[in-house]
Amino acid sequence: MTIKRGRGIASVNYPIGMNLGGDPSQALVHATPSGKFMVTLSSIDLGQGMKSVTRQVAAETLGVPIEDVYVDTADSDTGPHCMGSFASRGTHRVGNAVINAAEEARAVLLDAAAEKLEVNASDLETDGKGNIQVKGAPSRSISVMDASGAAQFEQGKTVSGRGIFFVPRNYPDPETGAMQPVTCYAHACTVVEVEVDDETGVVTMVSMKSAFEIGRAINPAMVEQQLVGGGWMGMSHALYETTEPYYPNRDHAPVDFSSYLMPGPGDICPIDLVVLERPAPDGPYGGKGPGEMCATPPIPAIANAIYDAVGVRVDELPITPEKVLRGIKGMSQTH
Amino acid sequence: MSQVPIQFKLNGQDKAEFIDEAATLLSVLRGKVGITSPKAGCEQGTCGTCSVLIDGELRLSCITLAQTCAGASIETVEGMDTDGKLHPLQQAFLDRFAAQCGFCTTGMLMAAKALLDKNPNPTREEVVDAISGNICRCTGYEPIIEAILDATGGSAGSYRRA
Amino acid sequence: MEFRKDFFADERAEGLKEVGHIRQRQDAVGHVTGRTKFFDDKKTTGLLHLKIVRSPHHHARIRNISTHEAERVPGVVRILRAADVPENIYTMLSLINVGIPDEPALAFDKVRYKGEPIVAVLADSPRTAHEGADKIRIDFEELPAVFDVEEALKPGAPLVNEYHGQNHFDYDGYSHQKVRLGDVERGFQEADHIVDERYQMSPIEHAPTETQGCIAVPSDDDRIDVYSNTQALFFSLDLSALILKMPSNRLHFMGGTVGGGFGGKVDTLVEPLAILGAMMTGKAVRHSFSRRDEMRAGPPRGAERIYIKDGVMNDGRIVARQMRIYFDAGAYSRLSAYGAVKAAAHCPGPYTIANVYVESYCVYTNRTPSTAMRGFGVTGVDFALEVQMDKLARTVNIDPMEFRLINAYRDGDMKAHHKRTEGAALIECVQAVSDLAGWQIDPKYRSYSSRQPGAAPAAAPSPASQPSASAPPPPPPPSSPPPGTTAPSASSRISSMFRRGR
Amino acid sequence: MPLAVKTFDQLRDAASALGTDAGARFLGGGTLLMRDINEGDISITTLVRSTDRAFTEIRSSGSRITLGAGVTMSEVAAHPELQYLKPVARTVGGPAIRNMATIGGNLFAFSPYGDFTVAMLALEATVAVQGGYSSRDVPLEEFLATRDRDSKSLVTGVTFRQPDNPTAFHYSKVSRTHPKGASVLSIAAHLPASGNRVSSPRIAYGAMAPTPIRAKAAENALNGKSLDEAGIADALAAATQGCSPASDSIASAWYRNEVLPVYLKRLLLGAPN
Repeated sequence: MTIKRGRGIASVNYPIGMNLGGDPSQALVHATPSGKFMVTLSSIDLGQGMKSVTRQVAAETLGVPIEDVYVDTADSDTGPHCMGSFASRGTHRVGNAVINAAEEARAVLLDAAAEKLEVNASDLETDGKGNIQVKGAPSRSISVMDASGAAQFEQGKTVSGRGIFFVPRNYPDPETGAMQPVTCYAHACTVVEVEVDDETGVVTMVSMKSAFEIGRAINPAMVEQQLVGGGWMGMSHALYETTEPYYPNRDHAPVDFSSYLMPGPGDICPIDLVVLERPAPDGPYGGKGPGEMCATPPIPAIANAIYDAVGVRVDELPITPEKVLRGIKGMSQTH
Repeated sequence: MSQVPIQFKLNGQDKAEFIDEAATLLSVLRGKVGITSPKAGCEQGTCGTCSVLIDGELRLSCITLAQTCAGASIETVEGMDTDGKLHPLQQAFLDRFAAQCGFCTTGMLMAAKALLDKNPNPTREEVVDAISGNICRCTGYEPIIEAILDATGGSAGSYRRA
Repeated sequence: MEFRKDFFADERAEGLKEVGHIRQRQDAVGHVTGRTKFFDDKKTTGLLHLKIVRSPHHHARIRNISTHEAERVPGVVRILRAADVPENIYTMLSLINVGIPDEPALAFDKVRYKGEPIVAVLADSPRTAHEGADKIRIDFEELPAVFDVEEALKPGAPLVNEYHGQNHFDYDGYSHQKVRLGDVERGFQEADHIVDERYQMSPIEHAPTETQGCIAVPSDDDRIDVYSNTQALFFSLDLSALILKMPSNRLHFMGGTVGGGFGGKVDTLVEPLAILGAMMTGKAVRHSFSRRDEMRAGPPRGAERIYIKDGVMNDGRIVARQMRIYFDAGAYSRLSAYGAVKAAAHCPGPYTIANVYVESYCVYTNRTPSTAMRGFGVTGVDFALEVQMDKLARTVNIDPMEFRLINAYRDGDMKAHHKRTEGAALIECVQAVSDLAGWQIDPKYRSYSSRQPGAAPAAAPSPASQPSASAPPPPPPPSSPPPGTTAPSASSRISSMFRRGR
Repeated sequence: MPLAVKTFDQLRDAASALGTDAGARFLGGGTLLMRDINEGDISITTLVRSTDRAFTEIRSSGSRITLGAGVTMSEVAAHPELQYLKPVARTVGGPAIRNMATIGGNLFAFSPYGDFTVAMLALEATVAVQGGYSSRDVPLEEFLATRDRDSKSLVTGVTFRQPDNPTAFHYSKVSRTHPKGASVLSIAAHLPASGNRVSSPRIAYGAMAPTPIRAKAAENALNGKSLDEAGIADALAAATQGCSPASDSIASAWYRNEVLPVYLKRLLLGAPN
């Protein structure tokens, strides 16, 4: 038996938002009389952190601490339209809609504060801690709570805002394919190391090292959640997963988590990550969205690492021990 | 379906219910008692989202006949925090960002608690084994493993990402 | 995880107070205490359970459906058939005007895949629903089936979907979406080597730990409340209203807290029948995929077959790339017609190649209809492309990492879909990984930048292509102020960043 | 019709109830049966269970030991006399499944499951079967050959002679996923030594046939040989004789046949340790 080691690389980009655009998302923001903010959406949190990313973006734009903002989402009676959580569009589309709405609400808030402080609203700034102050003279300030209360109980203003973000739909030229798929791309490069057992074809992950350019990491911990989980899913896709083990034949299909194979906690490898930020001009604070992209580069990188280890090309996913072993034995890949 | 009486302890409190004689523990907890932390992820015994502790042992409530739990002490995540203070495992899951969609989280916590209640200082390998019946599709497992090791106060055998 | 702040530092505003900082998730405490409410955690009384009777055949004509025996099973409340669905034939992307109605909510004249829904049984318990389903009698006449995308496109192949009249989606009169840049044949003639390969991606399962499901409840304002784990709230609401031919404001959808999706919960497969059942019975109806349903009848990520033929020079430049992509949609379009265009738009990857020729097909077969999944339209293409890149690098004996840097796209480069590259950062990602993994590259590649013109030639324009691409303009200068100037305040800086270029 | 539950103090009464009710199934750990019910198997109309203590007891007498059919994998793994079986019990599911899955249920698990039964086969266990009010002991091999035809009998326990030297027992399970996973294949071997030769070895496979099987050709080829490259060569050559593995989502028949000798070799050469 020989355990052979190999390394492989892949580099990719990823389009942000629905292909060809035409996928709006909206947001509403309003303040309570005591200066706390609600963001109302119909976007979906399926674990990627929609509620939390939009909360953070709203707090930044409003200029208040994150504790003063909550996101209420996905009640069709109250939340304005969102196209949905897919196509790496959440951070980009919904984040922008939230910025729009929060800017509008902030403008009312600053107007109210300006009236109380008897200055121009353009001379005011928020300190991010719940206060509005005169630029260069922080002692002249009013709390967000007092400004919001004044707006609603003294000035008769609604401290609220509406936002929408929309990339207009475009259509590909049927002859040339000329089109505008998206407005920005994220980027990634992954290097993996594997070990291959040359008697059984079994592939063991040794390491995964990746760089991701994602515009702006709105919340680094949540970015890391995506990148680590996506790395695992990429490895799973490369080596394990199929609903049709004998494709295109439909027999022997898995029906549960024992027969549908995904790597367990004993199959994982260290994942090292580097994040680069080249802000997207139209991204919320430059943000793009790493959630889908990160599951992709491990797949070809693993395939390339296996070739590097044992000289076998498996061009059909998943790369099972059987396919590797057939390659080692110089046999064809078909069943 | 005929009804049978059953008494058991749920998170330290006595419970008495009339249940369908063939009901699963999962359906009794969710439908009868209003305990929703155990989830019906597969109802096949292959995903671990319905995990609970019965007399301190990790079990899958979706394939447990409820009436076999007569007289037993059942623990769910609802009973983990005390007086508003999170259990160290819950806190570690927060600190390590070990939950994404949250659907597997409660089962993972039960599996982890079953381990730590008996083995307060597990190795990484023991942690990996303890959660091996619980599927997570979001995290890649590493944050969960690290959270459980953190809750022990040690980090034996752990590798850390840069 | 570490940040490489040295890259693109002059394009970024720093000093943000919330963005860029680690903050606990709003939903995290709910997740670790079990308080998070998923759709199935909604307390309901008098709940009915919906069980689908599915096709046991890959392709068959339905001769007769008998529900009489099932209706007499104690506990069975109502049986739904195709005739009960007001607008039974629909297509998932009708809301964005992609495709034609091609799929029944409940099959009636024929079935086109194993697992296709035919009848829905509503009963007072899961067991009685199963008992009712067991008593449904359906006579089938089996038809020849086709499972392979290329077989399906051959003359004489069994016709999968009569609504299309052919086994492929129609793109403006073509069997596929085209992308054309330059002259790929001329590129092949110039090339030192040709590498022509075939790649196959398997269908896979989204496998969220929470299966697709919903509960529809008649509400106190004479509407239907729908607790759903859809990934797209209004998409599912509007599609349900369309299928049920009802005003959309009679539906009240609530969701947003979903136990994983990965694309599979975009397809609105449970809500319409649950709502219909709730309207017809006046009772709450739960319609949730079993795990077996999720694995077999629920849509997978589709299989893709991809052919790539490349022309490469000894110095490592790729001069021509021809790709043929087959998306296996299964029996119905769902989102695949869109996905095939997205795949075409993604070609030829993040590289600058002067001559590109792409054909991307959406093909119907007698398989479970496929749908979007994490990386839809991209993952399969990138698998094929990046393995191909490795083969090319080895063909010309250049280090695979350096090979990517040679061909990486840069700002201003013409893409195959006739738009200039903006915001490229592939080179920097490769450089960062070189550092991280200790993978040595020649020092000259260290000076490469996405913001400087590269050695790769501009695309030779084909007569039809525009705009003219004979000489790419220099990339725009960095639009941020040079280091050392006073940065504007965070909020104003962000506004300008947001509005730039609009 | 609704699902009923009948509970009996005595195993023989439970067995009798099974024999008279076509829709009755015996509920042990529930890992197979409760799943079938959840998935809509309406042919099951009665769950029969027993609170008989004999069902969950481990009794040893001299070198022989009897495991009640209701003994769980976790109980085997924790039992001081059964530490050589701990590695086997620990490969059955995750911790929750091991707390529920029973010895008896494992005898009925369909391929590629049933790894504990592979170990029992290598130890030449007998199965106590209660049919109505009569009970009999059946060699495990015979039981496996007929189990699918006899759904009305109740397995009450398994009995086997414990190895004189527990280190002579070896087990290897190959799975695609770790630490939990269904078998590509599993191998259990009892390799008693006589001097530096193997004497009357017993080898059993899981997932290499519709039920766990004994590898008799390999056993014969190994008998009297030493556990080194030369000594095991004939056994490896005969390793797949009698195998008829299935192709499933875990592995193909081709792959199982191809790697069985590889893993058998690794097990046998690791054996002296």
